[in-house]
Amino acid sequence: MATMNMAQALNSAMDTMLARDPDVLIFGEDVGYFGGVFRCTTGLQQKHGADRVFDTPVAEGGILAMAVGMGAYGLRPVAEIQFADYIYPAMDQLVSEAARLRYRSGGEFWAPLTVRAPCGGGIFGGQTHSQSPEALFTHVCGLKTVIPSNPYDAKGLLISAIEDDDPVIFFEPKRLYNGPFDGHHERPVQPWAKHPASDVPEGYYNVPLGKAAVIREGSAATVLAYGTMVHVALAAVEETGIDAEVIDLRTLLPLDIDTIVESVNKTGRCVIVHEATRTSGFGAELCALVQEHCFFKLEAKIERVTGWDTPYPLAFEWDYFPGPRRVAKALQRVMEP
Amino acid sequence: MATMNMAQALNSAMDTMLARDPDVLIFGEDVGYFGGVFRCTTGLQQKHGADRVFDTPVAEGGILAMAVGMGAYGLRPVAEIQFADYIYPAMDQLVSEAARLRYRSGGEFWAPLTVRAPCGGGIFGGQTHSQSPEALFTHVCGLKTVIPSNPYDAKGLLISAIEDDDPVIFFEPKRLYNGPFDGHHERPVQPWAKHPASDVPEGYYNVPLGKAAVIREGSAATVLAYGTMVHVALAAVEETGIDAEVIDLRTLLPLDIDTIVESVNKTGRCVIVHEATRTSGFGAELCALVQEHCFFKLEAKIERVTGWDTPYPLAFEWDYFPGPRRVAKALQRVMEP
Amino acid sequence: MNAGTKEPLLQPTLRFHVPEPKARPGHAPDFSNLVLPVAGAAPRPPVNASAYDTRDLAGDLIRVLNDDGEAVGPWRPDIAVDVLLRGLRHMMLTRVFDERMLLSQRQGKTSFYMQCTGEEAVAVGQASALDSADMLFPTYRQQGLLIARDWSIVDMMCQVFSNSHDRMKGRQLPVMYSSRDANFFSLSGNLGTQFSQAVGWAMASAYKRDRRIAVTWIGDGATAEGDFHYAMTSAAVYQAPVVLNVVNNQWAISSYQGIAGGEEATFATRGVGYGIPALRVDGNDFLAVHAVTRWAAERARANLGPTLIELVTYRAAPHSTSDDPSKYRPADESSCWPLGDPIERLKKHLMHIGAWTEGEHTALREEVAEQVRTAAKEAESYGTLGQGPKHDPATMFEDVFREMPWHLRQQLEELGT
Amino acid sequence: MNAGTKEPLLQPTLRFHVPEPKARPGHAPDFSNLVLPVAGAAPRPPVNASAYDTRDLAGDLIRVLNDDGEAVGPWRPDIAVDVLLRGLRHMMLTRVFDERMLLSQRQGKTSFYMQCTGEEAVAVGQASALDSADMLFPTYRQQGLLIARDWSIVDMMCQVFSNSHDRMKGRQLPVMYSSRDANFFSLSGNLGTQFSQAVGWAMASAYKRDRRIAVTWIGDGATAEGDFHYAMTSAAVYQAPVVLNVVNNQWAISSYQGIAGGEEATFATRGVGYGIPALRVDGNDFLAVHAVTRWAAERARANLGPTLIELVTYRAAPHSTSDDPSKYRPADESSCWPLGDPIERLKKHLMHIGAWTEGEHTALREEVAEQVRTAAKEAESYGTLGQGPKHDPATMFEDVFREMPWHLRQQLEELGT
Ligand SMILES: Cc1ncc(C[n+]2csc(CCOP(=O)(O)OP(=O)(O)O)c2C)c(N)n1
Ligand SMILES: Cc1ncc(C[n+]2csc(CCOP(=O)(O)OP(=O)(O)O)c2C)c(N)n1
Ligand SMILES: [Mg+2]
Ligand SMILES: [Mg+2]
Repeated sequence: MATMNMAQALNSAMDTMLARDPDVLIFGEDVGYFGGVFRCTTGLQQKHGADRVFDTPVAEGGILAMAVGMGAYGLRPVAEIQFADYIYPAMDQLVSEAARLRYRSGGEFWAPLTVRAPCGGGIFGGQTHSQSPEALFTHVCGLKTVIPSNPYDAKGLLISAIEDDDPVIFFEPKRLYNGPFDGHHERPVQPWAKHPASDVPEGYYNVPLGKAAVIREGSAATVLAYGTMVHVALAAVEETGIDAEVIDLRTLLPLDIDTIVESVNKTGRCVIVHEATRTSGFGAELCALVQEHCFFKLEAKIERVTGWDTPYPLAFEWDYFPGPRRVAKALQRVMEP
Repeated sequence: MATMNMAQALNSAMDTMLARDPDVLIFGEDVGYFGGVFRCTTGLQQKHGADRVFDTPVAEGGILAMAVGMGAYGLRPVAEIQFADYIYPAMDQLVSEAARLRYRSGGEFWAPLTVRAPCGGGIFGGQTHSQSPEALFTHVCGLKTVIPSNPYDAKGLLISAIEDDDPVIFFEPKRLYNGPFDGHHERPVQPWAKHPASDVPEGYYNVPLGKAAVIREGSAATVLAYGTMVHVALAAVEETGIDAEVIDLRTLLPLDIDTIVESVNKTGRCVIVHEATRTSGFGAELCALVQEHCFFKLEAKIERVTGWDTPYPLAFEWDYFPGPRRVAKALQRVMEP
Repeated sequence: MNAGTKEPLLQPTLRFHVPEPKARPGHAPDFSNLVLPVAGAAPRPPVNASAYDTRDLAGDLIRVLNDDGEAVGPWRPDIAVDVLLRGLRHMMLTRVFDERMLLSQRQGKTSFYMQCTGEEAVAVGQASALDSADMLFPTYRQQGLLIARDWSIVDMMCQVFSNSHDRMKGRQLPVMYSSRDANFFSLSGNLGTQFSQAVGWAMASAYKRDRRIAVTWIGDGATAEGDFHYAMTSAAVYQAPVVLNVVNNQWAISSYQGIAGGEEATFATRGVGYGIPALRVDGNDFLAVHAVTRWAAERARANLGPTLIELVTYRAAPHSTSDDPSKYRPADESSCWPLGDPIERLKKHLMHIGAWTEGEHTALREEVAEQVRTAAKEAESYGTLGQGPKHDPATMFEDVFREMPWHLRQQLEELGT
Repeated sequence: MNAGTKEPLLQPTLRFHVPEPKARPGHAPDFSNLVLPVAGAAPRPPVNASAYDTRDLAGDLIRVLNDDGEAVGPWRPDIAVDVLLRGLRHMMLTRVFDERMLLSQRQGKTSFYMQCTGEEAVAVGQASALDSADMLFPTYRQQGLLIARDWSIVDMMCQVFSNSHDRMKGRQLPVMYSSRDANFFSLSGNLGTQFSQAVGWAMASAYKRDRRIAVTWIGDGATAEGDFHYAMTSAAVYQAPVVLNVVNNQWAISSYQGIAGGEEATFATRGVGYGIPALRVDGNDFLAVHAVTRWAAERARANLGPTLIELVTYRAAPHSTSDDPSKYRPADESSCWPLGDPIERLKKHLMHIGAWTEGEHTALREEVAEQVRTAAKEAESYGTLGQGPKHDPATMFEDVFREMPWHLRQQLEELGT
């Protein structure tokens, strides 16, 4: 066991997999000698060699095309997209290729790639360093989408993603790299070291894809969240004193529907939280599924607390960010009789 | 007035706008001399000249980049993407550029482009000539998304889209180009000529964006549909004998929420139909909105009838297509007491 | 107006240019833009040539067969007669296969088909210069690769018919083959994507200290896609063992190659721009195609890096069964194509060297026709799109993921009801 | 294993190559790969030259200023002294502006900043050769364009501070300027997109029989994006009146230009591959930069089509305030850059021709420093990101669409509560 922040835990996951499986390669813009703009790949090139961890041209489409080709050969490529906001040039290789290869070839070829990309706001990154585009990928059949909320899960989920034979989009909430941010930007930054999930085994382990975690048990309402919003939700629950159950989805697709349904059937109330823009966000799908599965148990309308349907505005980051105050209000609304 | 099928109505819209506004240019793969693979631009180059209607390199990203640049100059570019399935290489220009230009420049520049793309299945096009990716664009703030269901609306909406100062993604259900297909693929093809919406004015008119149409009034349930599914929904309503209200959304974003809420508040039951894959499809957003706005009026869970979460399989097109039988079942389910 | 300040200047007003082919329907075909050097004239640099060394070749046209069917010049390959005879057979088989599938489409046995008529020397000639273990990342117009690798044409037909024996389980558009056993990568409907993937595969092969190179194809039209650029950049940067082929068949559906930028510089010249050695070859000259491909494959195998090859040919058939080229090009353009028919040209060469006779040719034609007839009969017995056995619709939910998640299992159940 | 049949052959096993810069931290800087021809040596073709005519120039380096500060050779521009003096002032102003904004970032007045130190001759020199009505599609490292167009530096600072006078209403990352009045297109955070858009703008200008050309910039790293390829293809096909500039400042964050393919062929050579005339120029030589830009602009204005220019320079500062280059390149690499400092070189030339003195230079430095100080004071009075007035957060909902739709009005209300 070691104490790791999320960037270190991700580094450790890649280090572990590089050592364990010679078919794992890691590449992306600035990930080689330098170790990545968020330092997640620090030291890996030096340790494992430049043919296993290397820089790529600044061409996200080219990076993922390379990954698909390598995957078809039989390797397990792990590609970094420097910011989730820069994944769009690679959209065709993801949607038309990685996601479809196994299907269209009748199972002959597949693309077991992992795409890591920092997502989310809270670092004054402005509209092109703050996006959370996860919903787009959940609409593309054939892709798995994962978003961890803490160092332990981050390492375990990333190892599962690398070992998975399907393409996995792995979003890393960049505001969580260094600490469990709960949305109280005005308060001093908390380091991961004080959080139990920073206890991370140094070697191999995994956290399975497709399994949510009940982070806080409760009976009054259910909060569905992932990534940074898990911590925001916990803060809101604390502050309202409402005995809500907080579920960290961890994997958006395939979704752990059972855990969700069980909880909402118990509480009868549901708040969905994400940082992404609201319209057609993943919260819409969650809302649809909850009402499909729990219709007769629902005692209040399902609330969505999300980023606004605007780009992420630099100077108004904290007006945009769906912080604990907004989550708390939604919790209070669903509790209204 | 003339009788037009949908391809002719779209052609007429472009012809009208080319004649009316010298700033309208039309381009895309094969749209020039040849007139487009679905013949929607037939004769336009010959009539308006090769500097107004022209072929482009096979590069969807390049096409939309060109359109953004032209839009910034002050033109009204109308770009064709040959199939909606091929829009992904242009994703970055749409999401990061067209959708964001007005916002990021504080209103100094904007991209008043219209992107036409045939969508949907039913022509044995297989997985790369059948997709309905509209939900992706509804998640991107700054884009408008339109899908017509008949010749009259197609022309009027396309004219509105071209005149609109925001970027509009205009999806054309290709199965509707020649006739009002209701999903009964085993029956003889109906031409538009027999349908009242094939009466199309030859000159200028418009159908406003953001306004749905109540295609059939009813009191028992509400069916929300767009594009081809409007006709499928009507067939299902006919066949079940359930007195459902059928709403043709026409514009997905901005959505005509008032028409939807009024109807569901009246009927208390709602079925949402689309051809796109289900998970995180636009039906999810509709479902979320309906439950947010009509929670206490809902008497049954909202049903979604959609394409399956798989690629569109060539030989099993009719097993994939959400036809009248499936819509009828959903209608019957929501009517269960 | 949505534009900046406008200050009139003294320069002429600006114009842009929309390229137009020299002939449209109703005009006489005109290929005067195509410069045809005599066969044998192009020099052959050593395989360790630099991109700079090839810059003239990239604008030129490497030809081996002269008008008499004689193989001449430094690119004349050292090639066994039976390789040529196999090539002839495979080209003829490819053409007859195409004809039969076209007929099947007209008969409703499939919904769609794409021929490669007139371009057979590209796939068949290139395959003849590669190892069977080399991995191919083709477009939909290189069915000749499978045929040249003696892949079962029954299997190919089953794919075209989407029948019960279709290994793609009825999912894919006809002609979108995949054959792992033939080292033929799954075809995509999205243009260009395979070009950049091939570089990744080649890098993987190199990483594993393997000996298999990757070979990929793209159409003149699709070179405009980003993937072309990604492939060129990454192949150059990582010096990947890959052969990159542009099949310039003059047309991209209704757009002639000028719309892809082919009139400003040859497609081969693009390669030089990235520092990739590049050759431009008469794509209807089996011997020249074989020779340049062997040169490029040797380079790749010797860790000398990628090569770009432009194969100049002509799409004699419609783009697909959905297309009618008489709408956009002279009806007789195909018959005026200056580089002729690859099958006729190889036949002439073989007769010139005394290895072939008219009689043998007629017999071979009958033989491949019979082979195709028999295969079609068998394939049809497994069903066609129009009728007969198919896979179970339930298979539609398989292979989306390696294991079926709950939501697909649920949808599979919904389908059942 | 997810791969095809494997047949071991006799060839050597394959390898791929990962380019590495010649020096990393702890090593002595090494620019021996940069071939430096003497100033004045490169020929100057007529403006109607073809791409083919420029193929040697694309690999060469056009230089005008020699080591003595003398302007020599055929590219020596016919340029008035006051244009040079303006250029000097603008470069110095740009540098001081950068220094001040860097300081402001350290003081928490903004969250982020990007300098163009060492590259000032690119933006300022090019602007000096363009008409003010020409439309610019720059990257984030051409702030010198706004300064050379005498755009208000107070306005620029307001953007950097995201304050109440920021015309981008606090929405954009600092340095992502937009100025319609200066014909300076809104900067994007996504690399490369402006390059292809510029071609569309140029086509629009041509369509309207306007006289304004478009000019665009991209970094060496970003040339790998698809948009570079789209721009090159469409500029060549439509012969658009556009000047396409690659700023090769040797680095893309931590990746040196070899990772973008700069070691296999110069970036200018890419242009020749598309049939676009291309020039490679000493980007720290104000006169050479002015001369090639004027050549390219003349071509565009005369409807002779696009030009690609590679400007060879060096990113002397960190990539941005978030970057620490000592982690990936020798700390003293910048001071060893063989093409020197563009400001010093122009100063030397002006002194060489007797148009400038050390005293005047010192006075000018003080003058621009004062100008920046005064501007900063004014800008800060309108607020900074750290404190003071800002736009109303409610403005966040404006300009997503031209008119605010119901769902944004509703969200605006939600924000209010
Ligand atoms: C990304 C994408 N865009 C557009 C298409 C539609 N399309 C199919 S084939 C074709 C023309 C391709 O021409 P070319 O690359 O020259 O190949 P050829 O058909 O001549 O062999 C087009 C535009 C597509 N399949 N994929
Ligand atoms: C599409 C996209 N991918 C990645 C990035 C992250 N990024 C910002 S600047 C940069 C390096 C660009 O280098 P270069 O083009 O050489 O320009 P320079 O910074 O040297 O001026 C990268 C990778 C981005 N902004 N956009
Ligand atoms: Mg072609
Ligand atoms: Mg750079």
